[in-house]
Amino acid sequence: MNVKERERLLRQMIRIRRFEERCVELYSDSKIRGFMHLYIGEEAVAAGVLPALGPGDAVVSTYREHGHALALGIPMEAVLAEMYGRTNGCSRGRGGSMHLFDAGRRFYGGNAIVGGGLPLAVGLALADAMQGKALVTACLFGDGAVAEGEFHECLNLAALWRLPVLFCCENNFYAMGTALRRAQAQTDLALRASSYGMPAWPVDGMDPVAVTEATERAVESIRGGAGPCFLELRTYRFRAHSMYDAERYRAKSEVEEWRQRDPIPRLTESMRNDGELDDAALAAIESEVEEELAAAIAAAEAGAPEPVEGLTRFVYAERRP
Amino acid sequence: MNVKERERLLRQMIRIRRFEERCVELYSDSKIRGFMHLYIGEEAVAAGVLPALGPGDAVVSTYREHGHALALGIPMEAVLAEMYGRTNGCSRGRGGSMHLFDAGRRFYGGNAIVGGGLPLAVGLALADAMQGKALVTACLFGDGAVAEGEFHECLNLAALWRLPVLFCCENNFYAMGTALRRAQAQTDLALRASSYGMPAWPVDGMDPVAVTEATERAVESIRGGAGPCFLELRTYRFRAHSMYDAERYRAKSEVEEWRQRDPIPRLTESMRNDGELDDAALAAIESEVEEELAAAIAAAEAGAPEPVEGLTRFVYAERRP
Amino acid sequence: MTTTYRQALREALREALAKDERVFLMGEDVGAYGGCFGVSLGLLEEFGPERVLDTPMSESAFVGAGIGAALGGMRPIVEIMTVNFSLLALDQIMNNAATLRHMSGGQLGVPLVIRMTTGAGRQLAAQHSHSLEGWYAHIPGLRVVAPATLADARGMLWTALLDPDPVLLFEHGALYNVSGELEPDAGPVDIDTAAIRRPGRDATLVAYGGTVRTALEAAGRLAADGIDAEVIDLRTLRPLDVETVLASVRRTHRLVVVDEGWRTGSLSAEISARAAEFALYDLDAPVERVCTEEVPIPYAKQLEDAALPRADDVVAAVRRAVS
Amino acid sequence: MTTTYRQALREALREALAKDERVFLMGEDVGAYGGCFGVSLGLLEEFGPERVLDTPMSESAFVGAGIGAALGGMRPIVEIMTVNFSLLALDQIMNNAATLRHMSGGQLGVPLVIRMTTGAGRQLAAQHSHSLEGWYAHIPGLRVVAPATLADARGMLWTALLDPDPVLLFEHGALYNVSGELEPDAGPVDIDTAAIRRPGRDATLVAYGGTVRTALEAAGRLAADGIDAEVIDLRTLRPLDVETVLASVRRTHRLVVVDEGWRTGSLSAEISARAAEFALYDLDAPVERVCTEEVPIPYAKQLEDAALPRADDVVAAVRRAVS
Ligand SMILES: Cc1ncc(C[n+]2csc(CCOP(=O)(O)OP(=O)(O)O)c2C)c(N)n1
Ligand SMILES: Cc1ncc(C[n+]2csc(CCOP(=O)(O)OP(=O)(O)O)c2C)c(N)n1
Ligand SMILES: [Mg+2]
Ligand SMILES: [Mg+2]
Repeated sequence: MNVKERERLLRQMIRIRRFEERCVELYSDSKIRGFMHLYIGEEAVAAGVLPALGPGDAVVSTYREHGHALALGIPMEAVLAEMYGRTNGCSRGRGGSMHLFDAGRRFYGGNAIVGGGLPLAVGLALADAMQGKALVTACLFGDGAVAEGEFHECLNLAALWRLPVLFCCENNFYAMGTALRRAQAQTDLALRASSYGMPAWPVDGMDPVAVTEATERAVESIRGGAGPCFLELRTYRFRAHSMYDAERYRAKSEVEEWRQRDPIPRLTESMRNDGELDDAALAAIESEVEEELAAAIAAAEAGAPEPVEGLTRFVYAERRP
Repeated sequence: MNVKERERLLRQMIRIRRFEERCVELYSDSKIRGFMHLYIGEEAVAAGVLPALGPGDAVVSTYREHGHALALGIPMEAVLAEMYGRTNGCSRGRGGSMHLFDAGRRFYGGNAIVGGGLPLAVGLALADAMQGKALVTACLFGDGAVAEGEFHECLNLAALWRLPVLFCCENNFYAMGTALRRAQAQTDLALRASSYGMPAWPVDGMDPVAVTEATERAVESIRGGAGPCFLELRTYRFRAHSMYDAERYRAKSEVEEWRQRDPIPRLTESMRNDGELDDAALAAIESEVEEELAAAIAAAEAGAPEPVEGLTRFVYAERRP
Repeated sequence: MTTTYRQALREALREALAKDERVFLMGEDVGAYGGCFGVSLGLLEEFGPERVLDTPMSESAFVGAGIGAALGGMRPIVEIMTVNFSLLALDQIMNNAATLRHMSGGQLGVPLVIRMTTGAGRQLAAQHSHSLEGWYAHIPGLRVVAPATLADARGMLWTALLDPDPVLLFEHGALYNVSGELEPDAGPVDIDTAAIRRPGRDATLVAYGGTVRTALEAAGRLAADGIDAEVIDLRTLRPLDVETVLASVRRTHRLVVVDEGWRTGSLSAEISARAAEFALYDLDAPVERVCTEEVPIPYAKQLEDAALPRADDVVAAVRRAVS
Repeated sequence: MTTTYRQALREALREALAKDERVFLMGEDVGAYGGCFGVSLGLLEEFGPERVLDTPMSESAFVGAGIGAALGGMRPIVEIMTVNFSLLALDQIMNNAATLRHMSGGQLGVPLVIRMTTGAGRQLAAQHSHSLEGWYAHIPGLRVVAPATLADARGMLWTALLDPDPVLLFEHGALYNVSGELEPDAGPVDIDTAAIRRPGRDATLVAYGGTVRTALEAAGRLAADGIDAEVIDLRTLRPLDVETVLASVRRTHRLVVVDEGWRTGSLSAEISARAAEFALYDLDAPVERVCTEEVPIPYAKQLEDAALPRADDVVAAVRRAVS
């Protein structure tokens, strides 16, 4: 991978990280409310997967989707304004952190029912295929979703009908407080997926380069008409499941071990060693991100609240034939 | 397998076959109503599986369960009276053909939601295990159920918790009009099951001896504490899915081919060839079955209808502490 | 033209598939089998497997896939064999189909039609006899319709397909074989209003789907005794056309609601509640509800009959109301 | 003794686990995590993994397994994190838990308790803010209870566990942190009757679960203006103790129902319908319902607040009723 591409990955990961670090503060200040799930530690997945999709490809995500939304190109201010609950938010303040949407970019949420996004992805892929479009739908979900019946139904259906779905399992080894080994009889999730008759393989989800390459390979295969693929992206969340969580279910040492694999310092070091990055370049990235963030906060703060009179808008279409 | 055992298998299969043949007539006479699903062609499975269970073992079944109920030992008259909707039916006429129950024999239905019985079986096995009883719960279901999310959730849960469940998939290659290959990306169901980390193997479901042996082996393993097992019992239904069905979805020739493997003539011939059965013995079986059937019909006809005044009985327990 | 409810539904499907190439039909056994109740018989042969898709038994996945396909620009018709199995897809219907437009701040829409058979009366016992339309009528974001006549069976589908929002279409299982006359040029009908199926002065009988016939039968019998009952077919269960009901109550001053759902919490409660809110002073008698008894539907015929709302019960209720 | 709703629920769980070895607790994150809302914190440590079972995310399987375990002689307490996810287990609850006794002609029973959090008010948006107790109250074969007070949070569980039939226990998410005084010897309470939380002469306010506080707050404000509202906490949503409600209406002649469900088809409709059937002539004003607006609950605070029933709305409704 060339310098430019690696720099792009690094920039994207830093962007997501700094965004969420700031979100923590904003949450403490009660600017952001409700449930908020941080992606910190998992940035390599978003940075690798989303940009590897092509124009027009669709994305279905979960409630832990800030990183996905940003990496796909939804403006940071639209994401943050959403978390503020403002009209200029990407869901007009009606969705919040768990329900980011962008129809134009084909980002179909932001789904807070675990497993609930998979059928949507199957259907989007079906629609694209029926319309003869050579598009891929990427569906991101966690290891927890693998236990849900919908996972099974959807993998089978996609494989049976050879639909262009890229199943991206973000395996961070925990579903809330439940370790994968306490939730799955067979913890090799790629193996499980391959039993449905689709190519499936594990990927180092702490390495954005590996994620990019795996995604590119999978997307190529899918776009070629070979049917769905499954990537098990092994990663880790460094923070609590959501904002309140005593993390009684895992050892501090385990978290520490994974922190050693933090993709941001890892890529930074590697680029430095290869002479691809110096202090000035890194500082430039950080300051650009800081600027973007400041602008996003300003935009979110300036955003108008949705008027209460419009409460029942968007329940049904405003125009019917 | 010795003569006695083979004769027992033959007798059981004939008993189930003759019972259902008569049910067809009774259905035409409107004595039996609602949905009725015939087991004709699949008798080797019931004859092999049910008697191989031990005393106290539990059974969870489907709506195609006449054979299971009879093979477990629920009196034929109780089964038939149920289909007549009479008070002496095994569910007091409230269940009908699809909902046979016998709490004393631990026959927990009779479930008409495809896949809906699997969680019950997992729970029964859990209860037995928690109470330190070395019992097995056999759960019978069709190939159609394998597509349902509950299948997946339950196989995982049983394997994860190493519960004493015997999963018996009666693969008759059709779910109503949907051929297995049009429903499953991976049609080797035993392989699919083994991906959950449990022993699973295919069995010739047209051969009651093979079914018996497979069940015994599985039950032994489960009772020994090794966790669940999965049997894929490959069989075929000779008749329509339920009483009305034009069978547009399969070729007559396919049905004919499978009829060649009808377990009843097959075992009859084999026993004759081995000198284990002569015309007289066969006639004796047939006439004993005929007698049992006549008595069952008489009992069903004589059964009282449940009084309408008691309509809302059994919605809640009659006594609460 | 003499036709049946089943044929009218099939004609509607055929028209939709022919008229709009974004329309496809998907569900368990809709193709090779011809539909579990024969509604889609012949459509696979006519339109091919790209337009008529048999699915595995995966209610959640294929209903959700219908939602996804609607988001993706198609106009899917998803058949769930019966309302009983729709529970397995309820999360998708509630949390995605009904909710995506609002959650996305109006960016998305789910133009999807979900058809299912509902109701009891054929001795199918507790797990196959539910009437849960009332539950779906509780969910903001959905439209819920229940064709009770041949014309509605023929005409509601196309209107539903034109709707930018998800529409659930409930076909009562006991109606499939009902036959009658249908105009040869019968076409789309509105899905917004209730219909007065029989005008009357003495009492308002509200019904929908399978109970419209029960109400009409009762009205016929009452007429013989000089009691002139008006029969309203709700047609659309969400949003409710309450105005038609209230206007009738203001004329008749008596309200009897017939509903095949279990009494407590059935749609009949909502109808009654609306009257208690908006027409209280017009009521000259307590509202009567004729519903299904609060019991899982039993198999035995005499028990099932006793559990379901019968014309006799409706007659008795109207008599009480006018007495 | 000062305690919280959460602690009272935990104490009840602890007592049940200690008293009856057939009792066990099962659900997502009830063990190692301590319960998603901290209710079961410490119970894994106290009773061990055989009595407190963390399950995979498989709502249908583990709820159904609870039903099976109840059939098998145990007394399971199954926790579904929130009512929102219970849709995934609804088939098991409806078609097995509620139905097996009847379908089997009385041979089987399902002595199971299912606990879940319900309600909105914490900016959790459309998929995490449902109030579907009313749906469950529609199902024959179930009992449905909603503790609104510390004493009920402490006392309903044990009574529910003694019941031979499935009991669903709805905990309102906004109540967990509510603290107050609880008798040190607080114990089991009945789960059959509604309770008058505030006697009054001028109007009957019916509420349950999370809306009881709203109703009491409104009653307090009204009292300042000389309007004396009676507040009834339904406590048990199925079967309904309608007699307590009707008796009150017969005294006050006004009925206002507060319900966090979406208006159409919520439990409030049933309460209103019962009044229209059995107390019509006692009503001196149209029944008022203060419910959630018919909209998927939005995230933004001002929108969520506007969507939910507020004390202001209740005050206004009572004023209309007494004017
Ligand atoms: C169907 C359902 N059940 C339970 C929950 C509550 N819940 C929210 S996130 C979560 C854990 C999900 O874990 P995983 O899929 O691994 O995603 P992660 O949070 O690790 O990214 C749970 C149990 C839910 N949202 N949906
Ligand atoms: C959840 C659910 N969906 C649909 C049905 C309708 N239905 C009844 S039997 C059946 C086919 C089941 O096939 P399989 O599991 O292979 O059993 P078989 O009938 O072949 O014995 C279908 C679709 C149902 N009962 N339950
Ligand atoms: Mg995870
Ligand atoms: Mg089959």
